[in-house]
Amino acid sequence: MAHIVRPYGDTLDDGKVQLSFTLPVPHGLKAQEAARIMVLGWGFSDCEIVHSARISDNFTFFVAYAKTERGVDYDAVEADRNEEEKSMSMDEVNEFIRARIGRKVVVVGACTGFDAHTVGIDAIMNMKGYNHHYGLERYSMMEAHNLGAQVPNERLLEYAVKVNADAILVSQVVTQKDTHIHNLTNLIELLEAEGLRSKFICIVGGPRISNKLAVQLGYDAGFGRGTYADDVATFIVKKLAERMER
Amino acid sequence: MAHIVRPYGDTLDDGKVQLSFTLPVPHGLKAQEAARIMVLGWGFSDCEIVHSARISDNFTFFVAYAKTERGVDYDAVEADRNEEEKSMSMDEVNEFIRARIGRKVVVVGACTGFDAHTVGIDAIMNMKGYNHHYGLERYSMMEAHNLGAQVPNERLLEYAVKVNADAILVSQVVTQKDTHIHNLTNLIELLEAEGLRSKFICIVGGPRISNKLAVQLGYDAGFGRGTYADDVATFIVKKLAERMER
Amino acid sequence: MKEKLGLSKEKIAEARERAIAICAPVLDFIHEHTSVTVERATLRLLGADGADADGVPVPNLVVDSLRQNLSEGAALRYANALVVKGMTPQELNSAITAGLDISKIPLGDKTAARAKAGQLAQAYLDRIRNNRGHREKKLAEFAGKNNSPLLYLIVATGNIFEDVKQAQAAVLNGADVIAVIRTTAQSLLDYVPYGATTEGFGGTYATQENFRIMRQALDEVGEREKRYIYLTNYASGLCMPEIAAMGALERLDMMLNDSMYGILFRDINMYRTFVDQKFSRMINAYAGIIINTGEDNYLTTSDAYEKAYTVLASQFLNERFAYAAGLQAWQMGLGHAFEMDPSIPNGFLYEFAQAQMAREIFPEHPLKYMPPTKHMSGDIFKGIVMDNMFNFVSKATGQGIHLLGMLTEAIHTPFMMDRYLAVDTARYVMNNMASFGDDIEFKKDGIMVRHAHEVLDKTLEFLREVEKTGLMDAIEQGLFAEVKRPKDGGKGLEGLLAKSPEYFNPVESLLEEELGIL
Amino acid sequence: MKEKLGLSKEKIAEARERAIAICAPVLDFIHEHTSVTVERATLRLLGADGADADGVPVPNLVVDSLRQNLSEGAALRYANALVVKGMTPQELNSAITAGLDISKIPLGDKTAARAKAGQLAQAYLDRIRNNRGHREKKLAEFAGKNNSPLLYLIVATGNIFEDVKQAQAAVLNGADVIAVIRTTAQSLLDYVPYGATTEGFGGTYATQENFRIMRQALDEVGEREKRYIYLTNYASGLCMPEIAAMGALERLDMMLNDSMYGILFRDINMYRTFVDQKFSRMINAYAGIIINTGEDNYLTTSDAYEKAYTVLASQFLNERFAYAAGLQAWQMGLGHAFEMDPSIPNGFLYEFAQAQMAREIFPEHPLKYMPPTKHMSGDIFKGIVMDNMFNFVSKATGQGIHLLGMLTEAIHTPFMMDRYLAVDTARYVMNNMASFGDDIEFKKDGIMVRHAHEVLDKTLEFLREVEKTGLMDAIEQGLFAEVKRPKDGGKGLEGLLAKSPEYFNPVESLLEEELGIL
Ligand code: B12
Ligand code: B12
Ligand SMILES: Cc1ncc(COP(=O)(O)O)c(C=O)c1O
Ligand SMILES: Cc1ncc(COP(=O)(O)O)c(C=O)c1O
Repeated sequence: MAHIVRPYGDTLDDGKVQLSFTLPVPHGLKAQEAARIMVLGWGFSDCEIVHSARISDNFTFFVAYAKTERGVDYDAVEADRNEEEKSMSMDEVNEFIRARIGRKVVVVGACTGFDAHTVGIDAIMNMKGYNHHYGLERYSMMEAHNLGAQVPNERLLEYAVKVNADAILVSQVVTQKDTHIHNLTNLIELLEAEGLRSKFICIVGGPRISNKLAVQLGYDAGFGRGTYADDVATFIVKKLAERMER
Repeated sequence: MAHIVRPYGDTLDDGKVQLSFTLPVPHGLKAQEAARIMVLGWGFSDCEIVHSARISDNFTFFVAYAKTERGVDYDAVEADRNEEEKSMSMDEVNEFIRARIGRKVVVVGACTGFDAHTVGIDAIMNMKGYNHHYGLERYSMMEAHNLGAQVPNERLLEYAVKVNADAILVSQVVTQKDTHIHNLTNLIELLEAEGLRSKFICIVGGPRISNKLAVQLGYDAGFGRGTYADDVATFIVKKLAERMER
Repeated sequence: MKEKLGLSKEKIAEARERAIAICAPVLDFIHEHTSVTVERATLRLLGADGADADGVPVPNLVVDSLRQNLSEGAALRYANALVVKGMTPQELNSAITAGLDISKIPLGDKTAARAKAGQLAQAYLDRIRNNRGHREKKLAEFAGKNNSPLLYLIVATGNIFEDVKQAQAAVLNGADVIAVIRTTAQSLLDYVPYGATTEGFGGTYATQENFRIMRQALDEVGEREKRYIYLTNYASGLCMPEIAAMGALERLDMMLNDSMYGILFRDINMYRTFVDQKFSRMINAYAGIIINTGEDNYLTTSDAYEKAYTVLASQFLNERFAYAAGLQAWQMGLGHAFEMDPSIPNGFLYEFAQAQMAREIFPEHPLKYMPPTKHMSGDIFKGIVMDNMFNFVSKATGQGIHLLGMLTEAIHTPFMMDRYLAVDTARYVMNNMASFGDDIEFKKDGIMVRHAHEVLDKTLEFLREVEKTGLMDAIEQGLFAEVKRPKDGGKGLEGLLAKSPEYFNPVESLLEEELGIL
Repeated sequence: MKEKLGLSKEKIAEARERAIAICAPVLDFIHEHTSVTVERATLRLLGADGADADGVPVPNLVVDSLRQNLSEGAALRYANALVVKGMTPQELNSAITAGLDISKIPLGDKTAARAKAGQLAQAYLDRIRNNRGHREKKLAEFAGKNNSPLLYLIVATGNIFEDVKQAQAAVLNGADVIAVIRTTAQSLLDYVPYGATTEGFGGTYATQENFRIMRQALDEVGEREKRYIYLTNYASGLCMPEIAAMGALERLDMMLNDSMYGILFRDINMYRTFVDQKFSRMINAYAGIIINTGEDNYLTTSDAYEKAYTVLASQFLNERFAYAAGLQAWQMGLGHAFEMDPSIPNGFLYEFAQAQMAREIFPEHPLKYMPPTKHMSGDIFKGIVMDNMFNFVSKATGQGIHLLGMLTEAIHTPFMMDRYLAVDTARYVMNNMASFGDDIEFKKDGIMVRHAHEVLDKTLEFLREVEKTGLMDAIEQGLFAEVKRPKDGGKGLEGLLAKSPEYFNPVESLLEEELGIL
């Protein structure tokens, strides 16, 4: 039984959606009509251009409200990650490691390539953590190495081998022109070239990263906005236990 | 030669569009994925749900950015009204009437049905006008009767016949549940039933009114946001001159 | 809140004296008159309820049939019917909807009928007192949990069941007050529709059943959120007292209830409105309901800078009429609004000054502050920024009831997400600059101080003129809101009656006694 | 702007003394050193330009080949080549790109070479002086047309030709300043790319040709709008002096140019950075360019409430280093930022107090105020409201250079419509509350006053500690920005050289003379 959901304005299934965009055309009634046709072209059954403004001689900004008949079968939607499984707390993770792995888990993290945004990886790794969630450095059963920003993939890999890491954590924040995709792909290629891919749990995080994307690029998992150390730690230790027990 | 235009973010044809909407589903990763699928369903080739928030147990709000390949052939777009024709000023309108019509032009206006929004029709008709554009009452060659708000169609018609009006101006602001459509249609039906439709120039205005809609409903013209008395006056006198000279 | 404007206490006192003088003759007139809706409201507080097959409510059926004797009050005849027929109100209501004309029932023992009426009225007033007690208990239980100012959100789907969803979501987001906007033009109906309704335009019918449904929904979600949620509806219009009665019975907490709104903005006859507002306000006073007045409406048609004084003048009059109906200062949500043209240089300073002025002149009154509406456009991004400036001023000047602006004000009645964004951003700002008002002083003779002084001066001048002219003549001459309303014009005059010497109204008497007013 | 905070003049004066003491030993060190990029900048101001087939710029080719004798300065050898070969700089540059190694050219008449170099330098400085004159003329012609504060907008498409479109649109909307953001990590390149570029990440390469293209575009649209448009780029990094030189030649008006940014935020060696910043700032001083310092960066990684004092301390140091390089107060766009966590109660008051404090302590400095970035989220509606609060504070405290926040800060580099909305809403608010700052006073001992006093006290304490420790050791120990930078660590140390007794640099000498510094 399909459970179709549609956008909601103030009545079930009214299909109301707000849009805004710019067209490279001069401001005026013709521009407004073009914008309206544009919106109808996306399959909206109704569209009001409620605002238009001249940005420059040849660019016009629009705000539109429109109505859609289209829906999504909510039952068929697969979440990017299963949320039912709550992440373990720091203490629970430590306990889990003691019970199931029996030694410290080693993780190496870095913000790679030319990316200099350390705040994200620090939020996951640093002692002090983020939003009242301690970082991995504070986990008594983990050994966490944070290499900081602008780390070349080669150096990260070398370091991971040196400390015999269980997991590699990569942060990527800058996504303009898909620079993160190239950089992330390159790391996996390096690992595979050296026959080391299966040795590490590979994880990537960043505000524009989804689990889907990560898996697609050959990582074990991806974490986006609002991630805490607990989430990553839980993933790592469960995965590790699973591998060890196999 | 088609001149295809597409939404513009920061590069020609990058197709970037902002959307926001609510889905009747609980907040979480599954909701985000449903929203993403929803957006892709409209034919966007790419979509990032950049924000989601719990509105209540069963409603989630989303902000998305997406990319479209679709475009509009700008050359084929027909503006709602021809903008090239600049409206005449008050003095020019008076002059035009003197030269081409030779008597005062009589207009009757009202905000009809249950609609009580007089500000719009007042902006067009009152002496003092709106945004430094005088209203029709100030036009020396016009005789303007403003009947105010919540005027039944029957009374408006009766009055227009009584003063031998050239034009009937209707204002409609409330559009919820298409109440304006019913009300506007009803006026035309009344006019037609009495065989009076061709006697008057019929004009409708309001923030959600377009010329297209007005013509579709059987009016001579429709005026939306940002209309001034000049625009309506110009339309009326030209139309009238045209009819008289035929 | 320390005073910042250095307004003259003498001028403020004089304005209040002018208001007393202006209202006095009108109050005399009110005292001698009743109206069809005052009588219907009275009947409702004796138990008249229900509607016939055509949807005509029992109170209307009764009052229509009693049209000849109405100047004596409807209560006696209704009670007489109960006594003579030995029926309960429920039984009598059914009989009436089935066609019984109680004017045909001979008048029996007047004393018995009066006693019966008094008894019934007392029972209903007790129910209202209990509602008030319940509210006070809950407010004490959840003390400190509401926002300050109270965040007030409207729902307006037209369908009470959709309204409930919208309202509950709003409360989860942080709303303190839910107002169910009324359908277009209900104020012009001379009856109150009956039962749950699902079809309104731009709002939902105010019916007693709709009140009940929403009350229950808000209690539920308030319990969950541990916050008392104020329910609001609109009394103003041709049925002002009846809606007040219904609201009191269903424990509404606020009621739109202005002394002149109907006259000026709905073209309702002025005699009728003055009479109706008094009775409705007495009910609200007794019910512990906070009234909201409609001064904001002045600014939707007039310029907010130039006509600022009309708002203040109206606040003084509304205050005076409210005191005369037994309301306490804490029940007077006097209205004003942030409606200055956004393109005015320093418009923000004038708004700030006006809001501060209202606060200082009416220090114990909750003050209902309305958001930008007139100058909102389809530019939702600029709109939310304008709303932000409004939120800022409201918090900084310590307003009591804060009607949240919607970024889509110029487009449609609020979507659920519009409301969410409104609460979310307001809560951010009001927390982020919570103490700002207390942390600053106004420059002596600065722009804000001078503006407030000027508005007060103009108000005083205006009130003097109105006093000289007389309030009703002033309205007739168009001194208020730039509209002229002839005394004998407007809707509903036919429903006005002079009370006869035998006029009997147990509800009125009990209320006068309880409220200590004459 | 009347003072509102009652800050102690003595404490402020002491802070400046501490800054002088802290910077003195560093300035001594600087005096005795040069670097590869200082030499390359010097060469550029003698005419060295162009790049070889691999894209290596002529100044780099020259400096690399002179590596052995570089402590004597590169100018002599470049001039020597011109004299010996009898070539124009253009001819010599072509020869060099074709493979000529000028270190191989025997040293001829030293006096002639020195004279030649002096002459060339003078011609370039004249060109820079002309640029300055042109700017001053245009500013006088269009006086009163810019916004106050100056509205500063970034473009960052990566493609200079797209940047031009974005920039021109921004100007039409109301921008006064256009900053072309640099591509990721250009600051770590030890050369400046050559020519027009169309491929950057998160920004566009800073090249002289790109400067020229944008300058022309802005002059064009400025002429049309009758407003002088300030062009801004980034000097900081391994090529700070060269970019300053290029900017001076192409009439840039502002330059990101911090004394410690490279050390702390890009891990560039500290000796190198200190030497480079001085020379680059001398060029900016002479060119009449306003520098922007980077204190805002402290707050992207540290908490804006707790670490407010690090911003003020850095402002004092930046000011001191700037004076030492010949900059005037009006050229010092000292940085700070609105980066408080939006969920902090009264966070707005702390921001207001800090902005006011900066204004009062640096009254003649234009002050560059940065918008919320760290706490922006994908909620663009809340984002635009946060930006609004920032715009409010900036106007109310009289900041000089206002970097407009983008509602999409957390999502992507600005779209054209994001920029439009930013300007549009800022102009609304800044007009609507234009005089607010002047119209209020701060409560004595209120939250804002106390906060500013506290920040000043902590700053003083901190500066005392840094003085005791020594600036370089303090950096090494992580006292700034919570990062530790070893003296001999970081990038670019290999490009640092002690000047030999024969050191010759006509540009430096002329600048020192013109600026009246040693
Ligand atoms: C602070 C900041 C900076 C600081 C960085 C300081 C530092 N040491 O990190 C400075 C000023 C240096 C900077 C510079 C630049 N920045 Co910046 N910056 C930001 C800003 C304001 C905040 C980022 C941040 O700290 N977020 C807070 C952290 C906690 O969130 P997070 O990174 O998302 O991390 C969380 C999750 O994503 C996840 N996560 C992240 N990493 C990882 C890793 C793992 C393994 C896991 C499990 C999870 C995880 O967990 C974290 C906690 O929940 C953003 C805008 C914004 N508001 O987001 C722009 C932003 C990221 N920057 C941007 C740009 C373009 C730049 C520059 C390239 C600009 C330029 N041309 O100079 C430079 C270059 C830097 C470089 N070489 O990379 C753009 C990126 C656009 C894009 N999508 O490509 C943004 C979005 C701003 C914008 N709108 O233009 N920036
Ligand atoms: C002021 C106002 C009121 C005032 C009206 C006072 C008055 N005397 O007019 C009051 C407070 C009474 C009011 C009441 C209501 N309002 Co009202 N109101 C507004 C408000 C804030 C401004 C409207 C306005 O004055 N605009 C200024 C004028 C100049 O613009 P305009 O009308 O568009 O007119 C221009 C053009 O459209 C055109 N034009 C208009 N008419 C004509 C006619 C002709 C012939 C021509 C040529 C041109 C023309 O020219 C004009 C000048 O350029 C809008 C929100 C907004 N910001 O737009 C809501 C709004 C219109 N109201 C709304 C609603 C729902 C109501 C109520 C129904 C609410 C309720 N349930 O009680 C009531 C009922 C009123 C009724 N019975 O109709 C909704 C309508 C939603 C919809 N699309 O259906 C709006 C959009 C608010 C909202 N978001 O909910 N309102
Ligand atoms: C005091 C008051 N009463 C009633 C209303 C609305 O009532 P109606 O539109 O049903 O007349 C308003 C509208 O804003 C008001 O201010
Ligand atoms: C002073 C200063 N210089 C330079 C930059 C940026 O330079 P880059 O990212 O190229 O190192 C910044 C960034 O904000 C800055 O504040």
